[in-house]
Amino acid sequence: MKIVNYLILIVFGALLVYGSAWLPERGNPNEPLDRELSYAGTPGAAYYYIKNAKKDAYTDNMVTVILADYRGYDTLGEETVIFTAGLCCYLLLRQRRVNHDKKG
Amino acid sequence: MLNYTLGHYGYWFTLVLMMLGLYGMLLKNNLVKKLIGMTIFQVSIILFYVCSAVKWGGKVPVLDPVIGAADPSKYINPIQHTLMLTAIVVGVATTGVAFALVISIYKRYKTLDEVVLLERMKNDNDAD
Amino acid sequence: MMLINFLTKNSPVLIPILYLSMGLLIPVIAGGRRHRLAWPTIALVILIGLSISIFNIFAVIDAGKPIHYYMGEWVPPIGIEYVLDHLSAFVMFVLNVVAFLVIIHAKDIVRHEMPGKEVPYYGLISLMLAGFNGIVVTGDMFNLYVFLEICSLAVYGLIAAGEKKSLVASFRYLVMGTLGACFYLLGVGFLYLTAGSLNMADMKAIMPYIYNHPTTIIALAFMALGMALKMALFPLHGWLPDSYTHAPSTSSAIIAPTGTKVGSYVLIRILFFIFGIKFISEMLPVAHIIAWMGAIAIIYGSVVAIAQKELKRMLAYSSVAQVGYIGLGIGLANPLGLIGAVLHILNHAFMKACLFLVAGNLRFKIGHSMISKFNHSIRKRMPWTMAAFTIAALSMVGLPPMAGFFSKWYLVMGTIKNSNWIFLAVVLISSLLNAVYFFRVLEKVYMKPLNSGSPEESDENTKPTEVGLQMLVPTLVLAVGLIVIGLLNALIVKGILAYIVPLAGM
Amino acid sequence: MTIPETYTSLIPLWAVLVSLAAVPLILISSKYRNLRETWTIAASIIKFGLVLSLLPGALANKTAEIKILEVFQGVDLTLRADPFGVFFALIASGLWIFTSFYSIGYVRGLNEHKQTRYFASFAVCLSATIGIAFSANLLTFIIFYEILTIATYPLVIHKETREAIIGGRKYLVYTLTAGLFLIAAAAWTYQIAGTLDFKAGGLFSDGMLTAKNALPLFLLFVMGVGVKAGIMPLHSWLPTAMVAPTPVSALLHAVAVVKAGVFGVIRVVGFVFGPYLMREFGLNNILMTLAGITILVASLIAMRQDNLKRRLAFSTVGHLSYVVLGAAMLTPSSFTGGMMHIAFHATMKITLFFVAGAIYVNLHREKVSELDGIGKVMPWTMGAFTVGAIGLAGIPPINGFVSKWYLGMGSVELGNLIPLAILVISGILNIAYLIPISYVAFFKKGEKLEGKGEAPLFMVVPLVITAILSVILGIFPDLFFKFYKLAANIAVSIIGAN
Amino acid sequence: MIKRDENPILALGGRVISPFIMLFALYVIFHGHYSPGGGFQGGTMLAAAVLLVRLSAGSDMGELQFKKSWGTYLGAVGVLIYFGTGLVAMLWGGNYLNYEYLPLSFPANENRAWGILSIEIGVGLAVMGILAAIYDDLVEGEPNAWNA
Repeated sequence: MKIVNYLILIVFGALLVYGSAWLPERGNPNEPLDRELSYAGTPGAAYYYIKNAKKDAYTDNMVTVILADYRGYDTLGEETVIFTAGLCCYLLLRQRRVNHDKKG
Repeated sequence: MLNYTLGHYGYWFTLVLMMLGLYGMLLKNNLVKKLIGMTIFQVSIILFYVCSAVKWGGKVPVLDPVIGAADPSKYINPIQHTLMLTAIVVGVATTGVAFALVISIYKRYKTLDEVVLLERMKNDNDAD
Repeated sequence: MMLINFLTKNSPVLIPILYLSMGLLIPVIAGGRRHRLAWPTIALVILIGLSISIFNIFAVIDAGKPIHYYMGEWVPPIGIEYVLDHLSAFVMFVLNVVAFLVIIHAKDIVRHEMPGKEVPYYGLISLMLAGFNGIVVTGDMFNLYVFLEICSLAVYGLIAAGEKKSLVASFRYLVMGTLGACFYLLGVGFLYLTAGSLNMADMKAIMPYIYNHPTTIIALAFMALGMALKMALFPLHGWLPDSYTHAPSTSSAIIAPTGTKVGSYVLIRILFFIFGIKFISEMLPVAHIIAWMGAIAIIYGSVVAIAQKELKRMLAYSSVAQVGYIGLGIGLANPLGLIGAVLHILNHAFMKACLFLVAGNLRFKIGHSMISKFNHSIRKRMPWTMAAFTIAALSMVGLPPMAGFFSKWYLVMGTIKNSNWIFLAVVLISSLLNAVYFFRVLEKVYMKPLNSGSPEESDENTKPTEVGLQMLVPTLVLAVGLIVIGLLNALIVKGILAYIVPLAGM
Repeated sequence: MTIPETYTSLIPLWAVLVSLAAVPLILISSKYRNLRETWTIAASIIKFGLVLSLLPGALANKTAEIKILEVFQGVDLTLRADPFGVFFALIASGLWIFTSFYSIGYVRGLNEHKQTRYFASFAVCLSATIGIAFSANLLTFIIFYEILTIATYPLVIHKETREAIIGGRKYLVYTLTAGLFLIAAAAWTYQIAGTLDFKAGGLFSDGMLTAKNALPLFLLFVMGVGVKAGIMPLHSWLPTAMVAPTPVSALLHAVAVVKAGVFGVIRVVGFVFGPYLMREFGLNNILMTLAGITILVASLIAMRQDNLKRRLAFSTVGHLSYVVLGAAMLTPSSFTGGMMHIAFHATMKITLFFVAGAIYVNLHREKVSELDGIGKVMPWTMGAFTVGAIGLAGIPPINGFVSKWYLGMGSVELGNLIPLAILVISGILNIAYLIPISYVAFFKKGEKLEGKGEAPLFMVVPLVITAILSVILGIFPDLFFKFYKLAANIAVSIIGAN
Repeated sequence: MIKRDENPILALGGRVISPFIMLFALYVIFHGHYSPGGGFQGGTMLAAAVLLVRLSAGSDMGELQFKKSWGTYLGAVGVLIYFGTGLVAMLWGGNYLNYEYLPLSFPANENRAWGILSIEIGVGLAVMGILAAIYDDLVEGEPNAWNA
């Protein structure tokens, strides 16, 4: 079993190295993820965000704008994720808290 | 070649981290060590995203009145940061649930070592 | 009228945010000593969700083309979009109808198995459904990851609430599931760095330009791997049997039909709607690999299921086999196979829900579900439950006119169309194996034990002690639904599934 | 013959549904035996009447058809009462009436357990059989075929002894496998031909089949329908399934199930492949060889069986292959003979099974070696047995002679006398393993028979009637059900089609 | 958990520092528009402030600051603020989460700014409440934990 796990590990590493060798260069502003238009001519998201964040949402911090507005639905989703975690702990660990519930 | 190295060394570090995390997940017997491996794996992916956001000479993605928004290449890519804020919280939540499980497992079986755990689970008279 | 306008405008987003908000509200509404309110709330909510999903199906059929919904009116790839096409509407309907029936069934059994835990339990169920529906309807790869995590976390909790061993099972599932989700995220990262977009349709458009790029292949490998983990395709199924066996009856009854199905749905999305059929057959033969894994899973799951002594564990292994059917259908990568796979998503959801509800009834009334302890007194005590079990079992074996036959029929047609005789043989043999392990149970239940001579023995506890109507009706509805689906399958295929094929680019 | 024409009518649907509708009634009234049996009888008589009402249309080559709903793109769940279907449905539903009466006598004579389940499954089996007879395309055929398989299972294991369960498992494995082969064959046919509708003379149009895929497809079909038809390598479930109660063996293993198998063979030969393709690819020789071997080997095995019902079972195997042989010879007379043999063998063999059951109920004897002298106490029963035995041997004036005659003529038409030889030899073998029974029954001295009388009336009357029926049909084969005319029409419609 | 006995310095220090951490957390939340920061960061710091008192001064002291039973409710309220903002936008005729349609009398982009602010507050509350609740659940029933 150990052997299998080691094999999985090695294969995984080989895949990663192979894939990362062809990744776009970091720091080069002309890579596809920073371009104004993608290959297919659709607008590049990052470019658009940097250009229009202030104009759209009257806010300097682009990350905030993306987080809360452009991709706000993701944020709602992971609010729910952490709430789910809370409920899981509630379900797993909490004994009856009737007395607290009376208070709170 | 130098450019290539400069452009990729960040990835390589994250790859090493990923291997470490996966090693912990696959080959450790202790449940908590498994969890540590899991967390390392998640964090390494987060780093992988974030380190791909850099632009040489770019600023943090907060609008600087001096520079203005005319030239996006002056700011580093904000998307990865946003995504990873989400991913961080997801990782935190997963870890929380995992520790809840580990704690209740420990309360029930008084061990965290997988081998011992399997031994003690044999005594359970669950449907099986 | 205004309501109709509101619905037509926002129909795609309504179901996820409904479940999402109710997952938050149930602990507030039913907190403390008001915990009796939890069940009515969740039942009402899922009823609303079900009706909206039916509305969605008709909306899509009317539109005849995918309905796009832009979050915050940011046109993708700037913003996140929801896509309601025939496939997603169909799968959403399946999820909601099964969830509704199971929840109706759940009331007493949850109170009986988890006293005092109803509130977080039903809250988690609502959140899980939010996650499932969000995954199904989203058109954005990262958003999919977020909702994947929502439903995964909820499922870990739901499983861990079960009997003793459920904790360890749930922990294993958590590690494997997180691994799968991380693989998916990594794949998305590679794809994003290569193409610079996160939107599925956008990615489909960009795909020709990055066709030969090695990172694209790696991305596909990682995403498919992650999803195979989530849907428990053969070598990666290790987490499934324990989880389904030790989980509470309601959890396994609601997760077994929906969880793996959502995984396979996402696999369909990735393979056909992001990378496209050309890529997955030329650059990296993912389709072929998945088909083979599915074939092996069918045989393996069925054979192991024969050896099981416990009903729920047997059903879990048969789930592995059934997921294999779906994988096989996807991997065939031809219209018939795809239709067969999607139809099997519906059929298997109904069958497995029905069977797990039967197991729940048995545990509720008899206190165990060990096959070795079954005898014909069970039939005398719970005739209707056993009737439902019989129908579902025959459907699993794939006997007409039950539903199971027709998805199998489509798969057979698909294999023959690819003239792949091995897969044909696998599909045919598997239904024999299913027959073996289901008739093993049926014989025990319907016949008096061989050694006991007189027919009058064991008249202790042979008076009918059938479960209450609230638990009986959903079981029977699912059983009858199997026959109805089987007879109307052509209607379903013509009305909905036929539109999927062109969408998938076949 | 007149031009075939089709008209829509609900009668086939009702004919299928009537016994299905009887099932809930039977289940409800499980407490009151008489009421329960009334439902069975009523259903059987109504069913027979409905089928009979289709006979004139079939004779005038008018086909009643009803499309129920679409189950697959371009394939409807369709019931079509074409002459062949009516022919088969007549036999099945007609003999169900006798069997119902007989069953009542049987189960009450032995006061069997779970009689309700017994009668309910029986009714389902009948509707499945009629469905098979009236199914207009392969998919419908498969659906009813599988339903028949499952509905028969409770009857086979009815005794719930160990051997019953073993037999039931064997039966399930064989028939389910057959169903799977049939499914594969049908799917492949659809891929090739794009349709599944039965068509006299074959549903493949020219050039669809090539030598490459014709043989495997045909073998799939043979394995699919051949199991129920008891073709030799695939027959071994049939004797094992004889643990079932005698009425079940009588109807299902002399009429419904196995005849559904040979019915399927003829459907495949005449309505899927068609004589032309059969000859072109030499498939008929394969089938003929299989059938010939089956006939001879089965008769030889039958001689060595001491259990009466097992002996009859093997004789059934042999006689089923008469039909297959007739289909394989692909000449008008052989087809006619084969189809008539479906009907005539049914009447004769059901008589023999009834007799076996009567002996079992009356004297609790199953072994051939125990039958000495019982003819004196049960004259009617053994008389009927003798009639059936003579008929199976193919001696006039019993109807077995007629069908065998046409088969022989077919082999002459074919210009190939081997089938004729096979028929003659098997006739002799039939004499050898059946006539001695009636001999010892009548002319040997039996022991422990004092005080024993005739079997209950419920059982004697049906078996005498069936025996008389076989005699009448032997003298006037075309008397009231026009079996000969129907068979000839069908044969012409198949062979004459090209 | 390791057995410890009451340590006045720790307890006092924690109780003194905690409010200032909260103050800074609020700054981080509300200033997230103009500088790195925002809901998560602020919410995490709020939770840290709460947990600091829990850890240093014991759970019963923590109860005085932030009741155990509040956590889940606060989390629900926080997420519901977020959810409600989107819902109001939807009911006022926009798509879900389209803050332009919030019933405020500002130009569109300022509307969006206010919407962002409200959901950042919601996120902060949610993170704070849930993290506190998770902590309470994790230490619940620990033999020597400081939850009295």
